[in-house]
Amino acid sequence: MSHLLVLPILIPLGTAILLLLLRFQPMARRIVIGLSSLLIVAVNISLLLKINAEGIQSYRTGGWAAPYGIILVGDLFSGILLVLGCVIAVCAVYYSFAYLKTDAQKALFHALFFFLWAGTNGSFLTGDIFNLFVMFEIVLMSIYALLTMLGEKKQIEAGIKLISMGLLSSALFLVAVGGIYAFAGTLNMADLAVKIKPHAHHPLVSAVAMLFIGVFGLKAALMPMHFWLPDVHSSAPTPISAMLSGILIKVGVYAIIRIFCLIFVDLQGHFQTFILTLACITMFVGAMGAVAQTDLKRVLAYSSVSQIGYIFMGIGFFSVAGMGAAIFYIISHGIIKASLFLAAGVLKKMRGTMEMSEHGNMMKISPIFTLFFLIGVFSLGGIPPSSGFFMKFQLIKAGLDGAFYLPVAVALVVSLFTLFYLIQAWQKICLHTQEKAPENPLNPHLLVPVGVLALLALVLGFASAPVIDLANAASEQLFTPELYINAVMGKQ
Amino acid sequence: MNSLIFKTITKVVSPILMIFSLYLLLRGHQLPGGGFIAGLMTSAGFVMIYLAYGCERFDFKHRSRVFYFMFSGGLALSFLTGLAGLFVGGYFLKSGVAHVEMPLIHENWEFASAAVFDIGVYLVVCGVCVSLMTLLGEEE
Amino acid sequence: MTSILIIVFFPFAASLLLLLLSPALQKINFGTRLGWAISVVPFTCVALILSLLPGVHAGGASTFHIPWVPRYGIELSFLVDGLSILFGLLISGIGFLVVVYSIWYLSEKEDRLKFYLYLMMFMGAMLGVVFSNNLFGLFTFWELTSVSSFMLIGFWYHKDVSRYGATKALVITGVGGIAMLAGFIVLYSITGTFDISEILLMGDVIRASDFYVPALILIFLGCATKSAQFPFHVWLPNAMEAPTPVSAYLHSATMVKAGIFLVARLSPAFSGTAFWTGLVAGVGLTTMVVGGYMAIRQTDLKGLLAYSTISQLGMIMAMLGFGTQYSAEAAIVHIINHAGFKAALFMIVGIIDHGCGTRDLTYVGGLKKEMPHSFKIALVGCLSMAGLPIFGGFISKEMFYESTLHMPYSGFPYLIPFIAVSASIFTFAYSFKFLIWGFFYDAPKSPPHHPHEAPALGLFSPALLAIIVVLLGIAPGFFAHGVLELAASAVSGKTADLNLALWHGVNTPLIMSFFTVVIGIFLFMRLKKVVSVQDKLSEKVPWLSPNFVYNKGFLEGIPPLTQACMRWFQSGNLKQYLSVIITFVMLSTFGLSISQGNPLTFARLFQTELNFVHLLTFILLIVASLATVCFKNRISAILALGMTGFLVAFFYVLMGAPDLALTQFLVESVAVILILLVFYFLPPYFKEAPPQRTKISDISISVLVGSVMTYYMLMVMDSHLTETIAGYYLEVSEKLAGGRNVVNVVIVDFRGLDTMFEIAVFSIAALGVYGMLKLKKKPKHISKVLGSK
Amino acid sequence: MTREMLTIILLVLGLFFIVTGCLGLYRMPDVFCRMHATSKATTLGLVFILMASFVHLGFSSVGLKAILAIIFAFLTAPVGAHLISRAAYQRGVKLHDRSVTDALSVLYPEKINADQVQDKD
Amino acid sequence: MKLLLPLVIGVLFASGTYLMLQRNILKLVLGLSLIGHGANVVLISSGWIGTGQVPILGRDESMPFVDPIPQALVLTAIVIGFAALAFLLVLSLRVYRDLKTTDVAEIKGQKG
Amino acid sequence: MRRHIVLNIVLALIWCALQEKLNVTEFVIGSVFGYGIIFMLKRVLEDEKEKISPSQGVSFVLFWRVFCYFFVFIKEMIKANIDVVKIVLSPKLKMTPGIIAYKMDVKTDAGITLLANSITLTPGTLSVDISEDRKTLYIHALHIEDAEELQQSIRDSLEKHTKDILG
Amino acid sequence: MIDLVANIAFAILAISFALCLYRLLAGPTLPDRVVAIDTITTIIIAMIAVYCMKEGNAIFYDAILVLSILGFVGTVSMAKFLARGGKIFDA
Ligand code: NA
Ligand code: NA
Repeated sequence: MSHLLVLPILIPLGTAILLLLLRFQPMARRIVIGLSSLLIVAVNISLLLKINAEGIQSYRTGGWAAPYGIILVGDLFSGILLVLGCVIAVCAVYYSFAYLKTDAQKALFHALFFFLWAGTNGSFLTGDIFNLFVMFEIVLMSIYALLTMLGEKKQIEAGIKLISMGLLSSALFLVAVGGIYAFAGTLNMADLAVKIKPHAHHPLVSAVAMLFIGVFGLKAALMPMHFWLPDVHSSAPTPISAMLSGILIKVGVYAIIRIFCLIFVDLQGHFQTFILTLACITMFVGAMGAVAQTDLKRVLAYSSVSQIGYIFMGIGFFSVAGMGAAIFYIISHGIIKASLFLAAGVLKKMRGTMEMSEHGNMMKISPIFTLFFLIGVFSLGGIPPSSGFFMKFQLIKAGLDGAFYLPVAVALVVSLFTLFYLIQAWQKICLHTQEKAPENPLNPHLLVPVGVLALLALVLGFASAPVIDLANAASEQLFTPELYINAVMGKQ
Repeated sequence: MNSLIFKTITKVVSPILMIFSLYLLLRGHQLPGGGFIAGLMTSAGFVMIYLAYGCERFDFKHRSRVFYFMFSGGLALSFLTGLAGLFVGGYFLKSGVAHVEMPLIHENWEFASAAVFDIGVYLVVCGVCVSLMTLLGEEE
Repeated sequence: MTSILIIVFFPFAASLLLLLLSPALQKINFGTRLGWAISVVPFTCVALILSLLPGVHAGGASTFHIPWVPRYGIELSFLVDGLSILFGLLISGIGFLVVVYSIWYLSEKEDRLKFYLYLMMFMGAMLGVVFSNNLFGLFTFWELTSVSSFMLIGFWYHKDVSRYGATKALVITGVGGIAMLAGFIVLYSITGTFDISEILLMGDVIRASDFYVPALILIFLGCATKSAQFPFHVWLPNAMEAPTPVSAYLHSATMVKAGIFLVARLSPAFSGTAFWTGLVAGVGLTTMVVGGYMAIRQTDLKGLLAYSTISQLGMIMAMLGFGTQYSAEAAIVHIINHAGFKAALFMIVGIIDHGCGTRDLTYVGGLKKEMPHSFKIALVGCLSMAGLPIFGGFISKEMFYESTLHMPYSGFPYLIPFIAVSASIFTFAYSFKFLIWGFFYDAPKSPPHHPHEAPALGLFSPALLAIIVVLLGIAPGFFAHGVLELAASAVSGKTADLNLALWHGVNTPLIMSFFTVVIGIFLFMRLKKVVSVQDKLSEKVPWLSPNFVYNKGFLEGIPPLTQACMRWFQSGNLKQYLSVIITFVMLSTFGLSISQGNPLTFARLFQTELNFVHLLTFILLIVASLATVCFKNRISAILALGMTGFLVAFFYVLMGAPDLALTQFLVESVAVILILLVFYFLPPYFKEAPPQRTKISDISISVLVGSVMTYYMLMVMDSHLTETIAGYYLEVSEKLAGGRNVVNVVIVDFRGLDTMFEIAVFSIAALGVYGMLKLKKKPKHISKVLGSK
Repeated sequence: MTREMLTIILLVLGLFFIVTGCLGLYRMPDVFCRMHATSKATTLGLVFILMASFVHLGFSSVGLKAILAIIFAFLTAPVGAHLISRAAYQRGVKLHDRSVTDALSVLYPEKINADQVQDKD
Repeated sequence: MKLLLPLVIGVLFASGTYLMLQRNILKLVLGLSLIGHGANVVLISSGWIGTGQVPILGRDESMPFVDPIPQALVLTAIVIGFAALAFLLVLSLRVYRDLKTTDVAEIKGQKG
Repeated sequence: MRRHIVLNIVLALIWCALQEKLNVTEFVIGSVFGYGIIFMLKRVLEDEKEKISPSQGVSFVLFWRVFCYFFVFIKEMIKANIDVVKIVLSPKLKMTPGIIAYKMDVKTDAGITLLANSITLTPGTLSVDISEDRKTLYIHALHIEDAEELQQSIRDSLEKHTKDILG
Repeated sequence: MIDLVANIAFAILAISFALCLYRLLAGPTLPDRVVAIDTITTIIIAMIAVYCMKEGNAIFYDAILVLSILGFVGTVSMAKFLARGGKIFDA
């Protein structure tokens, strides 16, 4: 048993606590943040490599065996998300130093950020349904706090919406956990899978599954539970917007995939039409919303809704190819969208607004920004050879293979709109002439993470084969739940 | 001007409340109680003091840093207990029970690491509740 | 085979080099030297492509692979055959001429660096398209052409029209690209490969497949949008906002020919069915007519050439659609003809624009005297375009007529030739309009500045093209045996034997040509009148134009429509959001559950013991929670909530949960105090009188939620499946964890991780509250509570 | 047996006083009078019930906790009544019509009197 | 009286929902608290298999114990719910201060 | 200081009682906790105004006086409850309520508190407020036939004993 | 025996509860409602005590202690809120 599996939770949690204690030592905090960020990246990558080499890993917290203690489980899917999360998080942390103004803000922000990170990693690793609830809560609570800490009017407005829906969803989560515990008498997800298997078509199981879709769908901004997203993503401090769109909405997606590939395997057919319908609506409405916006961050926020629809479409195919496509989509979209949000933050710093009509001239002011932004735009638009192309390609291929023509058609139409609204936004910001000079100069420190993520999106396109293979391997693993169950329940 | 009667009663009740909360904390592993309950109980005691004497008498405003480090320290304590489990017991949060022969009184005392964890919980709950009160009370 | 890599990637490398060196280059004044340096790239490509020619002559096609995503058979692989060589030569050859022309054309103040960067990227992408042997490599380069042409068209991005044109091109070709991608995937599902050379051998399989029609339609959508076929042609005229060298390059030989290329490339696999002919030829002929009809209306010379290009592309498409060996040959011949004269004419327009400051025929006229050299070149170009003898255009037009006469699957044998002739009449008319109006007639208004001829550097490229056009007419055999035959056989799939000649004797095509010229002259004479009729028509029925659909429907229609929809849907009203969410979740929970069957049996439901205390508690709970709702006064509501909480705690007592009861009592009291603290700041409930309608909907949503939860809970209470894991905890918690209070042991030991994070959540709440209350205030104040030193 | 009898007697007494107190809460004319009922009768009732449980469960299991609870009850119930009545008076809750004197009015000449009109807060 | 419990939960959820849908932000807070109570009751009832004794060992082993797991879960849920409630309360304070309203319908934020 | 020691001992005893073990170990632990609590709440435990300590120390006399007070209190309490029962159960709620002012002799915080609480718990009276100068206690009474008589009865029974204990 | 008595006790306590509930709902003033809640707390304490007797189990006695103190704190804060127009943390 190696401790590698628990480190992605321990390090950020310990860092957060340390940052709280180092409240009055800005320099020490800076060092701690730097070191532990790098450490987390190293740990997450080596964990992914280990899982890839040795198969699914499990860890007994407190030394209690499954199903009695809380088991941490790392399979390829969670490993991939851990790595994706840490890439985005490192960029967001770096960005935040230049983005935030006072030391008081930074002290609070970074402590909360590392709590958030710990919760995110925990959500990906936990093998216990109630622990997942707790992890979700830590994620949510950190988001509430990070969203409202700067106290802008829009943030307060978004905050009240998010927290109301968040509390509602937490209650529903508890209701669902209650139902499933009453039914199967256990909380460990692998054990639940075993216990529920013979009774998969009991009405209670379907009800619980649907409640979980409601709860996780709210986190993932699946229509019609997406209402919070545009406001929250557009008003949150930019590093948090990047985290939200890049990785945090994927926590919900992850959870849905996990339960439907482990606990409710036999309900896949029962839920397929439902999920695909929601996915199509999400794709379409998100894109429509994005077309309607005049505020760049809101364009990106609606775009995230739309892209979540794509991911759910991949899930809804319930095939290895579809799930592999969805996983690759998660990776690719995470990086691209984080880059775009961070780019939007650069603009916000320059002019203090996100209204696109107030911006312009970026081609003259900073060609390099224009380029990074454009890479993001074309990647998300699905132009090859960027990774965005492969994410859409795989999805469409999986859909056509499974004979889901209608969703594929919707996806194709929507992807046109995606390209359209992104190009429009890019033009308005980079090409249009703008009389007013920016209030602040462009901060090159802010540009670094934008560029890193944009280039990563490109690299992910050029060297997509290993990542695609990894995503598909993860998908195959997901469709062989016995592996997971054995790793948890078998010899440990 | 707050009621004199209430203030006097607070002087009597709040120390009892505190010692009762410590009792609940330390026996939580065996009987109802534990970190949450005790922490909330202690904060109820502080609330009572706040209600009776306002911010000034106990000087909540200037002690807010104490409560801040109370909850961060509590978090650190729980976390370190977990880490100790990792280094000593082989798993994160692995608990251990030690039986120690106490000097002078020659009794065999049982120390559970989970109790230390619970004390961390206690500190967090208490620190957070009082911080919340202070923050809001100060607004008032 | 490394030369193919150089051919494709040399332009990209040049482009990348420019990008990387741009900070350094920006500082030095490179003048025209950059252009000359860049011209090496296309020149090298031409040379290398020519060096490949003997190999193709000798052994046919050859391929070269670089793996990319082996899982899906996606790779960069290249196919060298006649077709790709022909297009490669066009792209790099005309590319070279355009670069040379641009050295003259681009003034000092233009951003030449960026221009060449985009141009090289575009050239690389085009070469990639034509040499690709993998549908995905092709698609990649295809999309890259869209992107780089977007940059080139929007080169003068500060102009609204430039951005409009660039976006339009990108959106429309983007639509096609997406469709094409889907088409490729459908094709893959038929053939199981993305390898073009393999696909080309599987024509029978493809045509027999159920997915033949969708695959064809989807792929053809891509080709049609790229090659500006009706009704997707609308982007092309607006793309004329690009600098003239770009227009000359993109709209003569390259970008617009990409669609043609792909149709030609895939025709061995797809052609030969009635559907193919109907679709491709139908669209092509329509485009040809529409393009010609529009071209004669134009007064802007570039606009005229743009519509002419559309028309000509339609013609080529039609020829490919006919699907015969002869028509394929004709298409190939016309591709090279059109590239030649159209590039030359575009460059002339650039010279005129330069010389007069405008290119509008309202201002420009009678240039024969001031621009004698340009006039000669224009003469060659226009006559070739009009399809008059001794020029290449004549040969290919004759071949076109010939092929219309022998096309298969034609239900109306005379219809197609008739359409061909009428379209060619337009061609004749606008060619003459260009020539006569531009160089002979005087314009009604005078241009901004006095016309002057371009220097030799500017005239070099068009002149060279004009010479080629003439050579194509008088010595077609040289070209035919050099490369056209190879290309034609790649298209038709059979060995082609081109016997090109100006004079075939008096045959039907010649008679058709005769009528074309006669009616063409007549039309040209009546041009002004015809144009005024056209103007009236388009005024009366504006919606007939695809442009109208794009502008009013797409650009101006969709954003307001979506805005209106989103304002209604995403109204910002929390209440609406919550109602939608909870209603949705509850309804679908019920629906998806009940569709699995009804788990409840009434007999079992009532087999429960009656506990008096429980009954009492439940009734009180119901009353308390209803009281919370009913109170009009907030303090009373708080009191009722507190009572609910205490009753819930008492319920925990009944459930045998002392820890819970204690916690609930404590939490409830502290919560009440917190609420009161906050209430101090807030005003009492306002006098709200919700409209009856909202009240009813609120009540019905609440009742829905309540009933679904009741149903859910009935299920839960009725379906305990197995032993729970609780037994283990009860057994070991004293032995292994040293605690008798199992709940506490579970919390701090078995599920310690939960608790660890739970206290973190608790701390985060405090931090969040601190942030909300303190961070926004004056810095002085911050230092007091938790603040900095 | 005596223990059980004692328990039951104490319990009945306790219940009696609690019911009386609540009845007083129900019947009395104004908040001050109502508080008379609750502060005395209910507290005593609770004390009796606690004593009953003390007797029933024995010193070993309930021990000092029952006594502590009784002390708490005696300490807190009157303070609570005092604070509420004071609050009521300060808010301007009027005394019942039959009231003969109001010595406290000198302390609070300007009463808010809001509570009389409506149950505002 | 097991049958009545689902009804109680239904009422808790229904009244919570109704309050949540009102326009006053305080009612929103109250409604969400009620829903939270409802959820906790569902969770604790999931271990209800009849009568049992308090899960504290070492006293009387004759009767079966009630299930301790739901209790532990509810305990966690209560604490988390309390934290969230505190946060929501302060947030509503901020809403009133910054937006000068307690009417949820006026907290439009951004439309569309 | 002396009071703190007394309080510390009381807390230690309460701790022992809660632990249900009366031995040296528990007592020491209890006093350590007690000391911690007293140290923490030092400022709270201070008196409101200048220190007016109870006049006598811990002695047998005090215990006797406490006993006396307790006896009187219980007696009055039972009377009070019978009184309340009578009123509540009487069909017509016979009473003449009102608020009277009562001049106190007790000076200490503890004394005033004890008196006020006792008054609340005894027949027909309820302490509503104390004047700013801590001399007047405002009492709500159910039966005010004669205010003087009522005041005198309080002075004789409850306040005398209260004064005996807490000055 | 004690079981029966306890059930009767519960019934009687429920009646008392109902009386308090009436006062809570009917008011008419806020202090009335606060008194009602205070009394309800007392009744719940009594109910727990009776429940302890019925079950013969002192495990819930702590709840009695906690509730008696917490109920007091709640009542005080409510009273202060009413008295001072909302300021409850005011000396
Ligand atoms: Na506990
Ligand atoms: Na707790």
